[in-house]
Amino acid sequence: MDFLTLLQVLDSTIRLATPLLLACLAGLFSERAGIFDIGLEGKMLAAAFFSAAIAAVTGSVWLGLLAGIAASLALSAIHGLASITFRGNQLISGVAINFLASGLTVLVAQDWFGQGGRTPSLIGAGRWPDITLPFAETLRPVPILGPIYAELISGHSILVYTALLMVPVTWWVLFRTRFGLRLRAVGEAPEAVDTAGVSVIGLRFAAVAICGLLCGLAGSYLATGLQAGFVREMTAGRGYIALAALIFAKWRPWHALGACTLFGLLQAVALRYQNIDLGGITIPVQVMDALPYILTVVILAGFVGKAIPPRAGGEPYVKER
Amino acid sequence: MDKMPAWADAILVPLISLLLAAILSAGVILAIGENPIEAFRLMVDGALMRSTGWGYTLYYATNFIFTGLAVAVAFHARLFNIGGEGQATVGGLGVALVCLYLPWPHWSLALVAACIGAAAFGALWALIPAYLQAKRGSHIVITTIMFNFIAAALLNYVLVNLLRPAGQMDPATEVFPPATHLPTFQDMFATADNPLFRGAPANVTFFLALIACVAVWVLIWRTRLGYEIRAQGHSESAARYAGISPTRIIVVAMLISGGLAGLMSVNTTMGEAERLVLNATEGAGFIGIAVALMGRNHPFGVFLAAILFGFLYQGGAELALWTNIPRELIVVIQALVILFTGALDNMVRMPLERLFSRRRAA
Amino acid sequence: MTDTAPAIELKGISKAFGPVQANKDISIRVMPGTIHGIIGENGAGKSTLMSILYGFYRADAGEIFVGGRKTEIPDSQAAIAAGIGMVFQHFKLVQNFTVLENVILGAEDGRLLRPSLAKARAALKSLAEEYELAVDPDALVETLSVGHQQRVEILKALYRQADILILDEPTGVLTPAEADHLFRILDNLRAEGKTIILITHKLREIMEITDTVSVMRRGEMTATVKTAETSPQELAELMVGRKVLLRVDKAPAQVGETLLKIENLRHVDEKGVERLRGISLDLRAGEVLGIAGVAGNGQSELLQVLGGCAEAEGTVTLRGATLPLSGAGSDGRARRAAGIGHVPEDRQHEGLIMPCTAWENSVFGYHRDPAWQKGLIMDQAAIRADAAGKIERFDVRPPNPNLAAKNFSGGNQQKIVLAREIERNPDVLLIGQPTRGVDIGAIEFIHQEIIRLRDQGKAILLVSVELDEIFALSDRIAVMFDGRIMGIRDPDATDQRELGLMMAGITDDPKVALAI
Amino acid sequence: DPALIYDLGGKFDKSFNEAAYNGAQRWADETGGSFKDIELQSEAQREQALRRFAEAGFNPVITTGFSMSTPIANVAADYPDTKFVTIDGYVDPAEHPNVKSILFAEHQGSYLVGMLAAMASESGTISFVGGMDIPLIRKFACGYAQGAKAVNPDITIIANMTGTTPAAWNDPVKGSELTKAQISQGSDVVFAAAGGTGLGVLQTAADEDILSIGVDSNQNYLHPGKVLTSMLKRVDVAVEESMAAGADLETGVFALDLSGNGVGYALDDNNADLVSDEMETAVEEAKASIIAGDIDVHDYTSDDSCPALTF
Ligand SMILES: Nc1ncnc2c1ncn2[C@@H]1O[C@H](COP(=O)(O)OP(=O)(O)OP(=O)(O)O)[C@@H](O)[C@H]1O
Ligand SMILES: Nc1ncnc2c1ncn2[C@@H]1O[C@H](COP(=O)(O)OP(=O)(O)OP(=O)(O)O)[C@@H](O)[C@H]1O
Ligand SMILES: [Mg+2]
Ligand SMILES: [Mg+2]
Repeated sequence: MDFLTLLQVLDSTIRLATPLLLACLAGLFSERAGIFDIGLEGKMLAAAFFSAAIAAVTGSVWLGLLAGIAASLALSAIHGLASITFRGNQLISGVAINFLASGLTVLVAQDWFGQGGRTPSLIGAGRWPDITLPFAETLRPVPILGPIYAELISGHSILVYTALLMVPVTWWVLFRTRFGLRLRAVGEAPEAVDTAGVSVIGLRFAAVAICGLLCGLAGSYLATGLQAGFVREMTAGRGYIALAALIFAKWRPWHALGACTLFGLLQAVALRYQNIDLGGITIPVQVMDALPYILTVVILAGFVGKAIPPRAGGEPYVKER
Repeated sequence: MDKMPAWADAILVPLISLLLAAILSAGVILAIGENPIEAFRLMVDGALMRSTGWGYTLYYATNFIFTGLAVAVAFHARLFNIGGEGQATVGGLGVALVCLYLPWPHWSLALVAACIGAAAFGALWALIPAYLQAKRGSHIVITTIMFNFIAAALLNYVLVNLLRPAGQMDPATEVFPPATHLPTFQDMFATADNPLFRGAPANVTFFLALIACVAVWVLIWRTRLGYEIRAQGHSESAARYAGISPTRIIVVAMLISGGLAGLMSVNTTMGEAERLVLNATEGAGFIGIAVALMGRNHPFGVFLAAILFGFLYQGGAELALWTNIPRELIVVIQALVILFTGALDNMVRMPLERLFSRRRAA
Repeated sequence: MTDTAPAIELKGISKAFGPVQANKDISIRVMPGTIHGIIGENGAGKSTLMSILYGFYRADAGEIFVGGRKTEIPDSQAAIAAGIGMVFQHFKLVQNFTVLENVILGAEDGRLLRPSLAKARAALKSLAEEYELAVDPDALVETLSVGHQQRVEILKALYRQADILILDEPTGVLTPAEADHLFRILDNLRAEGKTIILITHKLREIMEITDTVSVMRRGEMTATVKTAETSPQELAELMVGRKVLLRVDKAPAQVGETLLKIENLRHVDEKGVERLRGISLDLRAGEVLGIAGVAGNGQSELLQVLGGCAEAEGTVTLRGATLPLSGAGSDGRARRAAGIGHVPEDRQHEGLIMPCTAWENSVFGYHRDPAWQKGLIMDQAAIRADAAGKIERFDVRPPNPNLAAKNFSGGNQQKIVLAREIERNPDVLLIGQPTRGVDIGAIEFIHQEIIRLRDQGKAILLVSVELDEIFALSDRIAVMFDGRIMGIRDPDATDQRELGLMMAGITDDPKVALAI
Repeated sequence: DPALIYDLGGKFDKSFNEAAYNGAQRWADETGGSFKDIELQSEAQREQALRRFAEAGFNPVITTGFSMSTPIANVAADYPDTKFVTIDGYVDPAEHPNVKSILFAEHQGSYLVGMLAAMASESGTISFVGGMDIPLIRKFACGYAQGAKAVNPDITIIANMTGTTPAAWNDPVKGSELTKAQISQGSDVVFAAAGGTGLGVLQTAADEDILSIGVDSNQNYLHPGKVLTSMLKRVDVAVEESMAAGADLETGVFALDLSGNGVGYALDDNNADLVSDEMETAVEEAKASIIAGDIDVHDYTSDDSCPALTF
């Protein structure tokens, strides 16, 4: 593999990892606060649709982003209502949200645009432009570092940089602020938070809302950054992969960056190298397709070991039995 | 002890939840400019008022019973098996191999062998995640999700490269020999002047599903193994105290779970398609999660929930057939049913409990 | 009578959990600068009452006055603002946070952690000096002993400047030395004018430190008396509503052959810490061998290893036959088959499956016995009949085998476990903390059962952190410290002071002292 | 009235099923007739929809997608008075006289667009993005490669499939990444035969300023000036004609190829500047040769092999 190919694979990795990273950090906030969320997929999907739909109608990607976040927040509110207020089963609520998003997006899309659950293709200001970082062209001739800067680091949409920035921000919020301390505590021992005079419900709703916000960014990136419009089921299981990455990262922000990058890399490699020929034996495309999943299992079994989730995760906080 | 009578919890709560889901669904139908009452009438008419409708409803229900039971059994051991989809997919491979490569004199023998094949392949597909969970602590939720993707790739490879008859376009096997065709409800119940269940895919596998319900009930609540599975599910430290090996229970429970999921493919592959097609499971593995959770992991609850989802599937198909309502409406209705009966049930239960305790106090 | 307002006054407090009426129309006054004791049977409603005062639960009816002023306490925030602090029976700590983080949680200054942590560090230092409450502020709570965790809870309350401190069964998990230390702290606090409410099951403590004492029974407040004007006997009767024996009647032991021989037992736990460092003990028929020690010195692991819940190295023989300590045949099932019964320390997480019925729990561990099988399925009728018998003999209340284990009170849960293990008639019975959190009435019964078993010639290994209990039941007492046996004493030839020193790792025996 | 059953991809896929819908709509507009249609949502529904329509008296019942052939074979005998049409599917006419099978020579159409791609390419590398890896899609790829090599024997052809599950028809993100990867390997013309995934391919090609080729329907309008051409598969014509024939439909197996304009390539205002006269002449010559039988375009599905391309 020559240097340029490597750069392109890594470039592709960044693009593929971004929605994963945003969703993974979304899940991180929620699960750190003790609310399991397998509805990441649904929230991303809803956000993808509404951001594309509103961007298509208004021609503004920013309005689209707001709409996407609003849609994702609405689903978060349902999840919060079910799992925090009414102490329902968080897994079921997540499953329901995935179904809801999968059905509603197409239903609404069909009702609004009549294009078979698709939005019209976005043009111009309806999409996130790629940002060229300063001096990208000037520096390009510099050997090694030049192309890395110009090709790999520069030239992504603002959401990519936002996602990357969210990693230290998440770390800082969780480990350096009062809110973060309380949020982590409520995922470990809600009764400790409660007896310390802090509202468990308020904290958990805040966490779920942040989760909605980040899923909104992820969806918006999918439909209006990576793509120029929405198609049905366009998240294609990324919510689940993000969940896998979250466990892989053991619920830590920097590890999440690593895990999502790894998954992005595996996908990028699988995309580029199909049917590898190994001295006469061709590896069938199906193997390459399944490779990210196989490797996930291998990595989990071989290197990660037991991942211990936040102790109060998945359990509603009940004072009176 | 309890805050309200058991019957209210078991019947009233789900009924009111369903009603709420129905009301919201009606709102959605109104919002897309259709008539909800007419839609509901069409669904009931198509799914429940004709024998053929029942034939479809029960066909779908059969799938959901198997995948629901699969999730439920694993759940009793506190294992969340999201891999029903993959296990059923691979189970289908077992059915196909049995039906295609062994000569069968009669369908009943073929059925027994196909069940063994399906269950064995499904169990095998669950074995690796189970082993990794037991021995390496790899999170079973992730590994089973990954195995769903891997199963799809595997089936694709096998169908495209190995089992597809030369020249056939469809990535599917050839049609199974006639001796393996299972009797459908039509074969069983239709008479010359009363063509019951005409063309419907419901077949003997439905009765297998009923047997599976009873078997799972006996297993969980009547056998030693079930007792140990429940003990392990409730408290691993208690299980260790009693000399129950966690590894053994995890592996055995997942094998049973995977086997049950695999059995679903007998219905779709041998009973309906009579050949192995690419996406025979069609998300039934995921519906199984909802079915199990709604059915409170009890075989009877799973049975009822499976019938409900079968009705939704078939009613939705009829709806799409005769109206302009997109098929996704059914997905939305399913979502609302899952949400209200499974996750928001306390929203209904809490006021009811207050009502009952006030009545008792009075 | 002075005219100072009571620090706390509760009027007509009632609280129901579903059909369970935990508190019925309770009124109580606590004067400032005093220690007020509350006693009562399990489930009498003591914790509930205090949780209401602390804003954890909301009362169905009633009023709260703090310092003479009527105060609404809808949540813990309000209680803290009113100057109330509480140390719960089950600690409310975040296990994987540091001490410092736990202390500031909810009482941070400002949005950023750094200044809060610095301030708390300084405050903890001065509190530690003032009240002898030293804890490493950077230690993770999960690495602390129970006694230290309790200190963290007290520090939390003091850091929030509580004037009124509620302690719910604080000594249940402490060694005598730790309890003494705690009482010194409480004394200091009282001297400073703080008000303390102390819930305990131990009459000795009530007599030792409180100024007044209230007795609760079945959700009602039955009496409030001045400690100086009452006696343990009177309090016990007020609690249970009948006369109780406060000491165990037992004949001298008829000791027989050695049944269980333990040699050089070693065990390393999951975290790689060596928990047992070469234990050797002989257990003889017809005796109770008590193991005394501060919680966390290997007693739990000793029980776990002998009961087949954990693997170890060394030799253990039962009547001369070697028991495998790892691999096949080293699990709980094999131990039971060999004739070793085991009443685990933690009945809720080990001894019982809480959501399952009493009859199902009555064969737990023995569920593979042929007697309970009918072909491929379990013989429910036989098990139920057997369970009903056990429930009757052990006076489990309510006597309903179909009730889930979680619906029995703690004492009755313990009886279910004891009935199961004792009725099997094992040669050797391992018993851990048989009366932890159990009230006086049930303790009496449980102690009688243990002695009855001993008198039948069985060998009993008793682990308890209650020195009183060890003294009352044991024929020999072994003291454990840091995974070793510090020495074995005759209960009649030793006293609490000597044992307390040994439990702290201090010994005159040069051989042992060298090994440490 | 006639009835139309779309395959799982759905009515508005901007290519295959949508072409069927357009044909039906055109027939309805021209004749004032009406038709019934349904989008399938599950495998078991295939037979159900066929039976329900047949029982309700719809005739003919037209289906799209090869997956319908087996269900039609199962039900056809039960409704001898109903005519069934399977587009892309094959049902033995000897066994089922009331079934019409319509097959397309996709390899021939692909051959022509392959020629155009090779002529338009400046880099000497062109590419193909398929949807799910099934023989039908390989048939497209194989014809495309053969056509390209006919123009430039040294041309490099990169062929990628999006996936192995049905989700591969609807993953534009992956389509986009595949395209980017192909571009970085030098490709400057990409042919997408991938359903909804293809939209991502066309979009990315337009964004990255290379040429793309649409499929099934005329997709030139999606990115005017950026889509070189579209490989047409006249499903619309097949549906329209079947509907027009009504109950008198002629049954049997029909192969629609270049000669009957069953397949072809799209030329309109949107791509007029992209296809030069020489290119058009060359393609038209090849078309004539294929029709005349002088050029034999290899059909992948005939023997599951492709001389021009390895997968
Ligand atoms: N969480 C609960 N849910 C339902 N019922 C309960 C619950 N806790 C206790 N009970 C019931 O309330 C009764 C009273 O419980 P309580 O704890 O007061 O028992 P008790 O009489 O004090 O027994 P003991 O002295 O053995 O602790 C119990 O017998 C039990 O059946
Ligand atoms: N959160 C709860 N939900 C339901 N019932 C409860 C709850 N907490 C306590 N109870 C019930 O209320 C009654 C009083 O319990 P409480 O914990 O106040 O007793 P206690 O006097 O502190 O007993 P112990 O000595 O065992 O600590 C018991 O019957 C108990 O089972
Ligand atoms: Mg109690
Ligand atoms: Mg208490």
